Amino acid sequence: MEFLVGHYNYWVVVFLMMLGFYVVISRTHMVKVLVGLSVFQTSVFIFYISLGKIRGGTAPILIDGPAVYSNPLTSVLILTAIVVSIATTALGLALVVRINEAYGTVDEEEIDAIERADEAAVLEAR
Amino acid sequence: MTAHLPVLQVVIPLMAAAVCAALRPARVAWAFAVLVSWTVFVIAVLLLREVLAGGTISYEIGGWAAPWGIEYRIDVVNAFVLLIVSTVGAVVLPYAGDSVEREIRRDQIPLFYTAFLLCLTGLLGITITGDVFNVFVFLEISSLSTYTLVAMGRERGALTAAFRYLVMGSVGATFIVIGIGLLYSVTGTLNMVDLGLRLSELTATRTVPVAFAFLTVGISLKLALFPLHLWLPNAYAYAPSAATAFIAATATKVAVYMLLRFFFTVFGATFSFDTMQLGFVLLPLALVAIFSMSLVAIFQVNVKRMLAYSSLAQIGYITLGISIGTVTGLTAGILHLFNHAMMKAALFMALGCVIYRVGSIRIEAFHGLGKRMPLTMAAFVVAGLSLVGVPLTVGFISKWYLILAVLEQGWWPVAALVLFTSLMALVYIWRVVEAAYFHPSPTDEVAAAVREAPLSLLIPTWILVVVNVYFGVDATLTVEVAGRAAEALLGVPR
Amino acid sequence: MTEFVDVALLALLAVTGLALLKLRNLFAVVILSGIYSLLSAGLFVTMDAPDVAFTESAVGLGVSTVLMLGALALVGHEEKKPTRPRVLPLAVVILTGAILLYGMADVPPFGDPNNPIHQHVTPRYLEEMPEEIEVPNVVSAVLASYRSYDTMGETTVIFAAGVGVLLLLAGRRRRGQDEEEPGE
Amino acid sequence: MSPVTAVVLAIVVPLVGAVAIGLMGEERANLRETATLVSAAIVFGLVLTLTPQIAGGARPELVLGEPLPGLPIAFEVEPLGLIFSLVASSLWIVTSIYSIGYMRGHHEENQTRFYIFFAIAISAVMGVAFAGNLFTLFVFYEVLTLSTFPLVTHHGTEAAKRGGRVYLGLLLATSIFLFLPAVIWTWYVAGTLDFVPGGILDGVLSPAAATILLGLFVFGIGKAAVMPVHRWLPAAMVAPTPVSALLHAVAVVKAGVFAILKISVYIFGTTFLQDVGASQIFAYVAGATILLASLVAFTKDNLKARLAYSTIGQLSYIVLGAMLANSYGIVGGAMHIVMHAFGKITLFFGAGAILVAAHRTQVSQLDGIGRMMPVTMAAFLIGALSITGLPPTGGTWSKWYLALGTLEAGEPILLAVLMLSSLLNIGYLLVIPARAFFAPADPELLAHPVREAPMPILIAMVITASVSIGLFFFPDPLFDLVRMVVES
Repeated sequence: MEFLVGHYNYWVVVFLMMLGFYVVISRTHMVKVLVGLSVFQTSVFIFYISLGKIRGGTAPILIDGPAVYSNPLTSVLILTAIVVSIATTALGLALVVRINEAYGTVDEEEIDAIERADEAAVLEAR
Repeated sequence: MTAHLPVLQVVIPLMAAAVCAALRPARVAWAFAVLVSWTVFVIAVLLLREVLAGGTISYEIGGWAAPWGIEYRIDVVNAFVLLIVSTVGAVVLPYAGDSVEREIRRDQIPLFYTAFLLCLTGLLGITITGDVFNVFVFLEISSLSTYTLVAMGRERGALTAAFRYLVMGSVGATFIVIGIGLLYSVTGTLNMVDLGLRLSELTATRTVPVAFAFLTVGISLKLALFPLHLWLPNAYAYAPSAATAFIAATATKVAVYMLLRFFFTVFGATFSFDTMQLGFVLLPLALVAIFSMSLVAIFQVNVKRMLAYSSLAQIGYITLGISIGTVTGLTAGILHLFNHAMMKAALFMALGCVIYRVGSIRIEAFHGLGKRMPLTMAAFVVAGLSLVGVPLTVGFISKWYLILAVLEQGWWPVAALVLFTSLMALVYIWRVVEAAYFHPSPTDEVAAAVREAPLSLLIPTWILVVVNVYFGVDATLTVEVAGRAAEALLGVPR
Repeated sequence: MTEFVDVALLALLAVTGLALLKLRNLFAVVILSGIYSLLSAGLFVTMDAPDVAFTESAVGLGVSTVLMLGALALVGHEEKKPTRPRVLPLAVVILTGAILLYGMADVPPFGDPNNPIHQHVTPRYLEEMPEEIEVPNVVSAVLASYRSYDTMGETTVIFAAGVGVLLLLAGRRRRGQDEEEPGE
Repeated sequence: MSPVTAVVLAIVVPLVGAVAIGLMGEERANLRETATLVSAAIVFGLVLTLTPQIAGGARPELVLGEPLPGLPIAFEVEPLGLIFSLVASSLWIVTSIYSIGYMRGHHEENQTRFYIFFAIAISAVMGVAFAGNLFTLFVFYEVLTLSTFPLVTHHGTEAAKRGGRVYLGLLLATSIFLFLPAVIWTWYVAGTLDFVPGGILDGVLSPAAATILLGLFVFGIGKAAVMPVHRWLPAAMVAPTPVSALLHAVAVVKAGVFAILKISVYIFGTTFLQDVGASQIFAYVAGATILLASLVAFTKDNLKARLAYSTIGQLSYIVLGAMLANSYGIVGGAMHIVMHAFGKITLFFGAGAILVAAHRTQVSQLDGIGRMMPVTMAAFLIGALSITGLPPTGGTWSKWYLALGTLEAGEPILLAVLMLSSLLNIGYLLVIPARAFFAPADPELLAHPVREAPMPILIAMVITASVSIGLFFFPDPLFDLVRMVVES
């Protein structure tokens, strides 16, 4: 019981991560894939921050007098990671917009079909 | 000044990237990027010399002592990889000048070079750092700029290739972050050496093997190790010529380096090979990659994609060397990092010359090029022979060590497979040679106008061709460095 | 109390995630992902990471949602029913999740002050920070000092993404105006 | 000049010659051909200066570089290599003279490229001949394969492409797949690849392993054309005739059998081979190749194809000599390198002369042609006699020693093979000049009489035919050199 409770955060975090991961690898709409990626990454952030928490601690902002501070380093790392995540999303969305212009769709299956048709046409022309 | 070389190695291209974005016209941005790449190359040479003479360099960024601050730690292994990356950069950027003007719209060129320099920065940053989270940050710098470079290809396929690469790359990076988090949770540190120390003291925990698995899978995605390779062929095939030459020769090499660093420095050879039985996992994957990718390469009609599949097979060779886990095996793997970088960059640059003049790299586009572009095709042939592993080229040296390492284990069938796949390489290189030398050129006016590529493209290509031959005739330097790197990783005293 | 909020927020996150997986109207999906960010920001607050919570809500809820909605406006917002079989992705995810659960079991228990990460490296930040740097917020202080190099890298990541977006989208605007090909 | 300098120059001069040829180009054809001849003469002169010193016991050594730690590119001249280099360099001169007549008479394209790669191939041959260790030999062996490839595919036609594909594919495949592992294995067990009299493998390999390793060498050295790795040789017949002469008499095939001889003597050591009996099975493989190749030769009406199969059989004589692993066998094999070289090149020159002068390629078209081309056919006769092993030609001696070798090894079956093969040789080779002189001329030939080929071609043929005869009367210098190999 102690074990289950003591790891509650981690169990849920694994579920959340896998949820995001599943969206990434199973969906075909590119925006949805990016949403999945962002869910996946956000869940990893939760994992890190969970690691840093100390029961009964406070945020690592120094105050006078005795206090237990939660881990500042995980926050530092995740601040960086959040920014990286949004940068990836932004670039991904820019690509999606361009892909939509080039193919008229952002569905991976439809794009696959178009590319196969292109390739077949080239081979035909030989 | 020399004391700060480690940080300059990364900060110079980083700052230069920002400057480059503001430079106009395109030629100025290019000249500036070339200058930067040469500076970076010189620094890498100086660092390697220093490491070879004086041993490992530790540099504390901002003066904050490790493991509290971020440490740059350079031993023979990453000094060698730094040299590989910067050499390729220093040769490909001069080449890029004319090639990029043909393939990228003029007003976008300064930003293209910015992305190029950022990619260089990221790769160097991953290689040089001694902090696992810093690896992730620089990994993302290199990845995001690589996605951009790939997306700049002329065909629309470049966009989807870049998107798929972005998704797979981000999944890989996230796996790496999970792995780092797990390691951090049980050790409390991010410094590689500190991690190695603390992990070795740790009693059995299930977290470490899982962290190991996540890091391995995450890096293998970046490495395009079979079966995680699906993003690579299109990314290489659609990227602009100069970008392909650079990325193909460096990105996967740096990923291999990450793998080595985690396996040997962080987890330790004993854990990686005895506890995790890494050899048993990597070996079959490497063998399947070598064989199946060589086979697929034979049937490609797009020569660039053919070489991309060939790269996947070559990654298999490198992983094979690593999976053996002996000094000879690692030497073979590390040696092939350098050798493969040189031959693949040369090959892709030769293809870039063909694109420059002919505009296509389908196999039919090569008809008659043996006569029309003799120097380009000669470069392709020599680098191709190196890929096959013909004596007096670097490819032969790699193969020699790889087979020696395999034979030390008594793995005859593996040696046979390595040799057999060399012949498969001969077949796919041969298809191009046959198209270039035995098919008459098409008779239309467009084909008649095809001339030899300009010297600005030929000279850098031939520099690499000469490197392929030079280090094939006298490999003492590369073998020595690779051997020392292998020993450093395995902790064998010299 | 905190424990209760923690459990509740995590449960809500799981529900949001599932809804987001199921829905095929992508506007709704994007809104849900914003909610997901908001919930996780709440969680960060309960776990003593206000800086992260602030950034997550600004970036995850704000910037990201705006960008996604903008993109959706351009590319259409209805997800097709996929024809691809999902057995392989599901198998991959279950396997990965199982491995991860296995590893999580030995992650030091949640909130225990004796965990290695609270014993090594960070104590120095907390103890010596007042002397070394005079900023009460240890997170900002570490960001700006010990790990300032990561912060510089992070800025560079943004720059790299910016360069990429500019190259991709600036090219789009011009291409509409003239079909000039490069290098002619 | 010190012997070491001569060794280096013998390898470098052809390369310099290649550059000079390239600089002259198609526009200055006379100067270009002069460059070829001058280089050839210099190389032959250099090898000649080495001869008395090697015969006197000197073994000049030299290390050029070290591609792999412990594996230098090194040269050491010993009698076997000297013999090979003498053959190659002297025949380069003759082939060059012949080529001038042939290429011009046949109006070939890309003559400059032809001469360039020819010179590079000769350089590689010198490297093979003087190789001081197995690694060096392997490297130059591969260079030879690659540099002769453009020669084989000289015409660039569909047929040339097909032939070239087989040529390169088979030679590279065998060398990468069998020869290279054999080299690495040797290095792995012996720790060295140096050529040492008496061999380096004694005591480090079990009999079974030695047999497998020897097999890797015998079949891996595809240039020796032991069946079933002989297919490249007929395929290479698409090349211009001087190339066939180079491939079949001088450079490529001889590099193969030379390597096998060298490996038996200096890597395995004849004593070791005899002790473990590793080579017996390959002696039989060689014997089988001799007979099969002769039988196939019978069926070929195309003159060059028939000569090609003849070559396959003759090469296996040398392989057989090496595999007998006794002194008679080695002497016979080494001498046959020389005898076959001069005999076979004469035959190819003859084939080329007929092609240039009469535009005929089939054996059945040659009835009566001897009366119109008497010099050509006389030379052809002498070449055929030497290949068959009949007096007054040099081939007599080498076959004699090979026969002695089979007796010493106690292999009467192989002796019978040699005898039978000689009979077959008469049947498919000697019959050609016989019919050319005595059979009634075919009507078409009478309608369009032909004359002798151009003078350079005739000169070349007369020289090689004379040498074949000379070797019958004066075999001693050669014999003395060869004996040093087995006595060392």
